[in-house]
Amino acid sequence: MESATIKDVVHAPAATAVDLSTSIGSFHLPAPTMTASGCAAAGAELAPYLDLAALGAVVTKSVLRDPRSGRATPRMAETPSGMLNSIGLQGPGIDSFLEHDLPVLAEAGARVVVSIAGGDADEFGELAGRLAALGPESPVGAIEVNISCPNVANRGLVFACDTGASRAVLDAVSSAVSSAAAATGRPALPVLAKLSPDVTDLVAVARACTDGGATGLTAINTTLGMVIDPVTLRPQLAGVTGGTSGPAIRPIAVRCIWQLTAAKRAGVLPDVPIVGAGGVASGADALQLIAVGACAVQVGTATFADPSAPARVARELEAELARRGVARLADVVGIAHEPGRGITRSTDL
Amino acid sequence: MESATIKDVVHAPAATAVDLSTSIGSFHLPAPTMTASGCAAAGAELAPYLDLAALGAVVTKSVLRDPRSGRATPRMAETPSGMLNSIGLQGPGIDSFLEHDLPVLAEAGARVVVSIAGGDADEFGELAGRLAALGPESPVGAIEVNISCPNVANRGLVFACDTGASRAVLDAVSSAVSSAAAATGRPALPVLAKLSPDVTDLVAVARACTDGGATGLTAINTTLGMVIDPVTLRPQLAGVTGGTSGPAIRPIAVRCIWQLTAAKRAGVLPDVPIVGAGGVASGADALQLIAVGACAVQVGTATFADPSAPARVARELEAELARRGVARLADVVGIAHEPGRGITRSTDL
Amino acid sequence: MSRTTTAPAGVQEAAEVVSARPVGAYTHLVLHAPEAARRAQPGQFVACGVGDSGMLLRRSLSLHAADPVAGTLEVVVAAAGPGTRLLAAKRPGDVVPTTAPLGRPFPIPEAGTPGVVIGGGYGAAPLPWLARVLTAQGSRVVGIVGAASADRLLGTSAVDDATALDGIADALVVTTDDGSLGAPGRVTDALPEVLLELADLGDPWVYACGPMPMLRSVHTTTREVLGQGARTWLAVEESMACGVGVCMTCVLPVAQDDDDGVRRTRMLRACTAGPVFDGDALRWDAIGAAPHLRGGALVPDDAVGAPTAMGGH
Amino acid sequence: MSRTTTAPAGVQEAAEVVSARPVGAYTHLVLHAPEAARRAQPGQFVACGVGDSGMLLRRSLSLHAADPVAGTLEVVVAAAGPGTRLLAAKRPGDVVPTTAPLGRPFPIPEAGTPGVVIGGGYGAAPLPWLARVLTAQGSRVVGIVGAASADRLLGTSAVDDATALDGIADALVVTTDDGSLGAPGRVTDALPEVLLELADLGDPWVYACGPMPMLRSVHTTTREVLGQGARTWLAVEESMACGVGVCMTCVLPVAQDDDDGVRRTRMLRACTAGPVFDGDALRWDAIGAAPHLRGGALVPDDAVGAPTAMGGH
Ligand SMILES: Cc1cc2nc3c(=O)[nH]c(=O)nc-3n(C[C@H](O)[C@H](O)[C@H](O)COP(=O)(O)OP(=O)(O)OC[C@H]3O[C@@H](n4cnc5c(N)ncnc54)[C@H](O)[C@@H]3O)c2cc1C
Ligand SMILES: Cc1cc2nc3c(=O)[nH]c(=O)nc-3n(C[C@H](O)[C@H](O)[C@H](O)COP(=O)(O)OP(=O)(O)OC[C@H]3O[C@@H](n4cnc5c(N)ncnc54)[C@H](O)[C@@H]3O)c2cc1C
Ligand SMILES: Cc1cc2nc3c(=O)[nH]c(=O)nc-3n(C[C@H](O)[C@H](O)[C@H](O)COP(=O)(O)O)c2cc1C
Ligand SMILES: Cc1cc2nc3c(=O)[nH]c(=O)nc-3n(C[C@H](O)[C@H](O)[C@H](O)COP(=O)(O)O)c2cc1C
Ligand code: FES
Ligand code: FES
Repeated sequence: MESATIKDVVHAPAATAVDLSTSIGSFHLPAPTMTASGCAAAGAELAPYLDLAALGAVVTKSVLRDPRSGRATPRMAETPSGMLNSIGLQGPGIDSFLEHDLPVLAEAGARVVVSIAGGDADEFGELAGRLAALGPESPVGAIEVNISCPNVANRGLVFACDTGASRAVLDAVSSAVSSAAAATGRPALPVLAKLSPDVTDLVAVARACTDGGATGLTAINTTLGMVIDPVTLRPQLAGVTGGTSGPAIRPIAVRCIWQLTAAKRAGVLPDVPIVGAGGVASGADALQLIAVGACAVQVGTATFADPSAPARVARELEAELARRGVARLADVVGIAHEPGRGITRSTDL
Repeated sequence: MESATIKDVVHAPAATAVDLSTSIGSFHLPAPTMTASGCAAAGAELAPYLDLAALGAVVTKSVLRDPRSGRATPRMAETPSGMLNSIGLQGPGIDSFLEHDLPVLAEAGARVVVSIAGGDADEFGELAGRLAALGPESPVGAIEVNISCPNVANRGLVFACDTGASRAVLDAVSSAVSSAAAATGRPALPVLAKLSPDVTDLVAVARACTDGGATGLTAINTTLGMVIDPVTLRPQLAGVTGGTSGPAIRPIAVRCIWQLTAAKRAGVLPDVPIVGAGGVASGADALQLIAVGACAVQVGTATFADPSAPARVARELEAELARRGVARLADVVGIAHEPGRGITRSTDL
Repeated sequence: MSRTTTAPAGVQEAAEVVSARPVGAYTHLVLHAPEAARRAQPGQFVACGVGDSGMLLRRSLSLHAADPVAGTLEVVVAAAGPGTRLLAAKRPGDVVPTTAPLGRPFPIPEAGTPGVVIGGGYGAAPLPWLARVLTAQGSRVVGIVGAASADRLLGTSAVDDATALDGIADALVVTTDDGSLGAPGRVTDALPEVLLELADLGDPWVYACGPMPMLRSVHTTTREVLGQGARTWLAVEESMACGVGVCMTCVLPVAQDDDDGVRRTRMLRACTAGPVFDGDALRWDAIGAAPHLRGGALVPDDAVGAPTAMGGH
Repeated sequence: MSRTTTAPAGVQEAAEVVSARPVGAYTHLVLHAPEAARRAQPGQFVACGVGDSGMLLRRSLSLHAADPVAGTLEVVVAAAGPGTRLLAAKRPGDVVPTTAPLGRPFPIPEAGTPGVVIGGGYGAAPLPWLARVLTAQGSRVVGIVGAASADRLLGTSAVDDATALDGIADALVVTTDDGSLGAPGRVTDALPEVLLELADLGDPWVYACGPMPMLRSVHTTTREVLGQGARTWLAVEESMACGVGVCMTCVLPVAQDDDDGVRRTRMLRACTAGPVFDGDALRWDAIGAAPHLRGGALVPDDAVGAPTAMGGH
């Protein structure tokens, strides 16, 4: 019944454009939405549907050292309000990526986060070194480290499930990035560690990553799931299990970002930026992830149904904030943690 | 294009009723579907909508030693293809349960699995002892140990997230059950440990439970999630986080049961029965959980939309099996693990 | 309290939409659910599935009317969120899965007891049926319906004849916050005068449906004006996952005298112990006490099994 | 191969359903999507949202026709699973979110090259449009449509005039597995005779749409009958999450000559490199090779970046 009232949040006349800019360390973004790794291929495929240069950033499919065929098919299964995928990191390898894909993104004026993956810490380090060595004219603004991929040395257990392995990968990446920075005199590329929700203690893994030199966190990657084919009664995916994504996992993403932000506020984690991902399909969804602490948001699975989604979500987010009289995105990052600062309405006489 | 062919599975003429009976140790069930703990209150509430005696079992809301008010409200939030709940184990305590609720279930002819919860191992042990001491005329056929509840001694961390804590709880329960069996000369009540999916290594927790004396496993409890209220931008649930349930988490449940069964087949876990739970709303859903290794299935959230769901799912499951010419439920338990034994259709000329 | 603690159980029916028409800002639906129509009483509700969507849970709607002969239930839906939006868009021929009638109906006083029926917004939906039952047994009934603005009103012929209290209640007062129809102000502004008038005929029973702040205000006003000389029966709208008593999401703190004569507060299920509660039994100190929880209720410290300062839950 | 590797991009439109009518076991839908209608060519497809449901992903449907003047796309939907069931139930006035036209169209040979167009079940949907393009440039075109039984046939006037090849193709053969309409047997039973007849006019181009086993059989039969003296263009139906080339779910193993002249196999996206592939390029040894994966394809050991025996992925 009562209308919304806002306390303590900087007000703007409703018509004023909202300041949606954000940053991840030295990487400044005019808008807070990105594509999600593996949900936009190399990025160029989306150009017919949105302005790549207007996105916060394009996050590439995870790049490996060598070309990779990926897995057999079927690679996907639809699930209630979500899907499973089991692609197996198909890609052309770093050489081809740098030669063919990155120039197209540069040409389009996109800011780029390159996601990297590897079978051991050395491969991660090598890839990071290649990216960090790119010239200042390169569109690469940050590296995202996909630690949710199998560790060859440890029975294929994913790095992200083990604090030691996660730390080793981040150590390798951050030292490669630092050496390149030292060599060139340019600031070091920000390094985002992308976390898996499939762990008992997310904060411990995040801490291992920041201890290893991650300057930011991306949360979350997919959660492990499985579907049985109704005809064969065998796993529907050729890869047996797959990653669950889409709105079905949004409550898990919101919870994970909440936990990480709470740990930062408690001093248990350093105060690094968090990029949110998981089930975002609208501006209202993005606002949930931002309210619990994300300073930018990736749009993954929603892109499959609506290839313009990463751009649309930013527009809708702007409208959500304008409607609430919020002048700057930064004012609502983490607001869910602040009793009394939130946007409240009285519920009783 | 080609019609389904079945290999290696015992055939039955389509019209013959399928043998749906199953057992959990000494506990024999005429039908493989149960209610899920917390989704059927004490059970009697469903009597107007289904025949309690025809269900495999009624699983009670987790019972504690003392009466408990539960949490403030809101206690639920709807999520895409799922929901969050944060009830806080509201209940009248074991005395009232034994005095008022259990006799009603006995009267209705129901088989009962009593779910128990506690703040420390002693409370679990005491509750198990009370139940194990009931006479042979009691409808209680098994105990389900809800280890996904907060451990008072360990900052409220749930037992299920820690192998040591899980084992301690199961030790207390199984020794109480064994003492009662020794005292009465009756067989010991089967003890199901109910697992949380929110762990890095599910098999390790399961193993801790069987080491502690669990004679069966229930998988899965809810997965921790969170929703932000669009108006207040604060957590929508009074309890801040809540458990995610419903079809959204079914891929996670299928994966967890697959992992447990694979571990049994690999000899890493003892060969104990697994009761499946998570997102089952139809017979086809139940069949997925059974194919990966569940010998019985609990129907939780689906009951909220359709209070007859636990009975309906059994009927639909029977039809699914009859359609495939399967004579006995037992023939398809775990079939997804058996290359060549599954029901296949040729996909190519 | 002398009332039984469990509600009569509902029945599940796949109800065909017989008609759907706009009524002010709302949609009036007629559903074919013959068994429920036979059993229903005023104050009960129906849990409706919203159809093929990612929304699993049923939506609870007060019964506006039930016709045992035609086998129909009537409801008035406000398109509040995504689920009620789908329900409000149903067309004749669509099928809505229903469980009904649910909850405990309005208690009916001794013949002749005067009554006030008060509705806020679509909360007026069950009032004409209730008023008819009361007047049929010789009670004088005054209606008060209010809303923020004229388009959110229900229960007056100024909006729609078929759902109006006019001609059923002996008198009807209409209020709007913005004065766009009827008297400017809230339903509780009109209540004292009505209470004083009716008190001459006996201790009135006051029935109210609407948002919790309005129910609180109805209770407070009634007590202020008539002291203990009246009863209030308030139909609450708690967020419900199941509607049939199995999920424990819809609770609110209610004080009741136990068999041992001691008054104790418990978190009771609004779907089975309610939705109609005695206004004196609701723990107003805990309901809506935390603004960030919106309509939520806290657990009073003295409630049975309340969390203790030392650990607890 | 000389064809470009990326498909022309589609456009997103909220398409109103102009008409919906049953055609045999299928539903023929006309969608108002003017920009897509302007751009579309035969062999391309449209990705359709199924509406408010727990199903996020679009469903891919071959374009049966596109009318740039009316601004409409036409499709024929088989209600195979839950999503296509919702699409097949759309009524005029409903809005379907679309992205179209997607994929690479059927390549068109030199004028006069004879053609065979073959459809299995609803796979016949794009053939009349293709046949019209071919005959318009002077090619002789023979159609073959088949299905398990008469009710699953499409493309013959025995089922429906508006979607038929009769009068467009120069000749039409109809087969059903059960003999309920046309010649008993499979489309490939009729193929050798057609190929031999057309070979007199030049090396025929064979176009086929339908389930993978049929496509394989069309390719094998063509090679058996005419050796290398024919080309096959096969429109595959891989399970697609996005349809626009961003998800990598729709891949299948395809061998192509690289710039260095070496033939290499890669897992190519059916949505952007296809859905129409040269039958000689598909790695039939790996497609459908694992029965428990149903239509799935394995990664050939010699594919670029294939998993190695030692670890790998
Ligand atoms: C006993 C009772 C009678 C009611 N009578 C009517 C009526 O006659 N007409 C009418 O328009 N509305 C009525 N309501 C309110 C109606 O149930 C809610 O507006 C509706 O459930 C909200 O669903 P939504 O999809 O619009 O919103 P959402 O916010 O998407 O709902 C999400 C979930 O929360 C639950 N929920 C949210 N708000 C409420 C609420 N106020 N009450 C119960 N559940 C809620 C929903 O059932 C759903 O499970 C009644 C509610 C109750 C409890
Ligand atoms: C290029 C192309 C053209 C097609 N043309 C037609 C047509 O003209 N008429 C027609 O009726 N059908 C056509 N199909 C098949 C149609 O897309 C599938 O039957 C449909 O997607 C299955 O959806 P469902 O909801 O019925 O089944 P579900 O099994 O519920 O589908 C689940 C998911 O898998 C995907 N999927 C499942 N099977 C297929 C499949 N065969 N192809 C692509 N995605 C699949 C769905 O898109 C969805 O994302 C075409 C497919 C492709 C790839
Ligand atoms: C088809 C698909 C492929 C993906 N590939 C990658 C990948 O290569 N690297 C990675 O870090 N995450 C990958 N992801 C995870 C997404 O980037 C994202 O973290 C996850 O899907 C949750 O977001 P969403 O719900 O918006 O999709 C992939 C997801 C999907 C659906
Ligand atoms: C409202 C609600 C209350 C629950 N309470 C309990 C409980 O008391 N004890 C328990 O072990 N599990 C509890 N659960 C978990 C369920 O028993 C079940 O494991 C879970 O919901 C997954 O199954 P579903 O998707 O079929 O609901 C509860 C679930 C819900 C939705
Ligand atoms: S709504 Fe489930 S107990 Fe009341
Ligand atoms: S369907 Fe997504 S890449 Fe082809």
